[in-house]
Amino acid sequence: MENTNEMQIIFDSYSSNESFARVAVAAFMTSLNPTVEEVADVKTAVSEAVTNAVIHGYECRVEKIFLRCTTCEDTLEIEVEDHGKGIEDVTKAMEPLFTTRPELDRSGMGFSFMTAFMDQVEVSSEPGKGTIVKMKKTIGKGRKIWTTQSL
Amino acid sequence: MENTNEMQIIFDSYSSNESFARVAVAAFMTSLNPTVEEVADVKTAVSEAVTNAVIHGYECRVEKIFLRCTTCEDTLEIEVEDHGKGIEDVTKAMEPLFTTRPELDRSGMGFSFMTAFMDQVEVSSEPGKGTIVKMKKTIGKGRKIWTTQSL
Amino acid sequence: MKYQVQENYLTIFLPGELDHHNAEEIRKESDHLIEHNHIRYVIFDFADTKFCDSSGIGVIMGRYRKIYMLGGEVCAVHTSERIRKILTMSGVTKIMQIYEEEK
Amino acid sequence: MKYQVQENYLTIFLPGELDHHNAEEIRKESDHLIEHNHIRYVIFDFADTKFCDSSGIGVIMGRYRKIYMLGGEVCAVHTSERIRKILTMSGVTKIMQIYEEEK
Ligand SMILES: Nc1ncnc2c1ncn2[C@@H]1O[C@H](COP(=O)(O)OP(=O)(O)O)[C@@H](O)[C@H]1O
Ligand SMILES: Nc1ncnc2c1ncn2[C@@H]1O[C@H](COP(=O)(O)OP(=O)(O)O)[C@@H](O)[C@H]1O
Repeated sequence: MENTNEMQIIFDSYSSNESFARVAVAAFMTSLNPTVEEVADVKTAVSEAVTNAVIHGYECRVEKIFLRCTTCEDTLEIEVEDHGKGIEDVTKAMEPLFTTRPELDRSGMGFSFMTAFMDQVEVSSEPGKGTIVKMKKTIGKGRKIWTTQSL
Repeated sequence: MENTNEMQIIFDSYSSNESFARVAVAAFMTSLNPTVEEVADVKTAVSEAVTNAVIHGYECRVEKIFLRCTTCEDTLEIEVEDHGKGIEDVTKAMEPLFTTRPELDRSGMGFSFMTAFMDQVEVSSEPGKGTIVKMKKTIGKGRKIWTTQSL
Repeated sequence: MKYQVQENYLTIFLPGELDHHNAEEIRKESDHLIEHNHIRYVIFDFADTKFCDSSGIGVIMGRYRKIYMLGGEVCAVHTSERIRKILTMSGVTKIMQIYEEEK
Repeated sequence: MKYQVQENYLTIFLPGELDHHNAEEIRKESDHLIEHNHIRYVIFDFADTKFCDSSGIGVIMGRYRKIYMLGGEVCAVHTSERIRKILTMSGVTKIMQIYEEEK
């Protein structure tokens, strides 16, 4: 069996591509045999990161979003990158309910959802340069514990 | 509304990524409002081209496959590229039932299916360099004729 | 999108995928309906909704703020387990009642 | 993959996606079953199959060649309209009977 599997997608920052991005990642991770719940978690996290690139990174201009995915053993790694506005204060940005665009009805819960649904989230950003969100999740953890206990 | 929308995917030539590739293209084309039949046609064509890159281009070694998609107005353009073995005689390769790998139970119908399910298929290949398959399909043709007739 | 206005109640039948792309449309259309129909109560119907992210939470919070100023209320119906998880995590359950059917 | 052997009949319950990836597995497993069970008739059951490309056609043609040499036959059941279209386009309907249920 293969150990690592990689893909990267470069796509236009149209809001209609948000669903494309999360479906693509969901399709890519099927070889890890995820549960329905795990797929839903990953789709939500991808949707948050890509939506942020569209709204905050590029402020709805059409530019390129870079999505990289790797599976290695039972771990899925996802990177979402934009070359947009960047974030001044990442710690503040990651606080629940913090948003710079309340007038667009943003809830400020994007980073909180990423953190809740993935095992690990790392954000690197430089104002004027862009943002990279790295996320990791181990797939099938629940199943393994169950197997061990049932022995 | 946006006029053109572009994406490109680079992925490992594992056979498990064949389904990833066709689901990704299907998700990308949803903004064209395709019928179930049109989505099935495109998925089949993408599957053929990607499978050929895996089996014939890279002879099952793990290398990179390049998939580019553009939608412009109601037309979907797809390019599948590998940097593998290449094809000596493209005209012969495109004949129905022609295959160089009968021992792998290849049917020789891959190019025939691409041609049947897409409006246009163009193959450029150089032995030792690789192969590019370009395919086009206008989405919603049936619907438009129907609308016109019903007026 | 599908909406229903009955007296001062607005029901928003949310789409299958409640993300930023669809949220924009719901925002505009529902605010128009709220303003022109003396709406006081907004019901979010999740019956068809399979996917919801924080943009969906934004839609609810935005409508809540509007309706609250008018002295009204918002609520959610037909929520799946997944949707309830998302609503609870985001804290909107503190400002919005979730009605579950009896089985 | 699921298979059923009854006397000299082998039924192959094809997967949801009959592409090259799954075809490889079916090829190996079914040939093993054919050789060890004196199989003369192979039934391809498409009940669950939503997707099929030319790799699926290759699986059918390969089993046909094997079974034909042994004096047997292959056939297909539970085919959707889409699957029948693909089988017809590829020409395998010339060597294989498709059984449709009466409605
Ligand atoms: N890709 C990005 N580029 C620039 N700024 C970002 C990006 N992602 C997030 N931000 C900033 O972080 C804030 C918080 O993000 P998030 O938690 O997703 O909430 P929301 O998207 O609802 O505002 C945003 O309001 C924005 O200011
Ligand atoms: N990407 C490719 N690289 C090298 N050779 C190819 C490629 N695609 C097709 N071919 C050649 O063209 C032939 C016909 O292809 P096709 O019609 O898809 O049938 P099949 O895949 O069943 O052999 C193949 O057998 C192979 O020799």
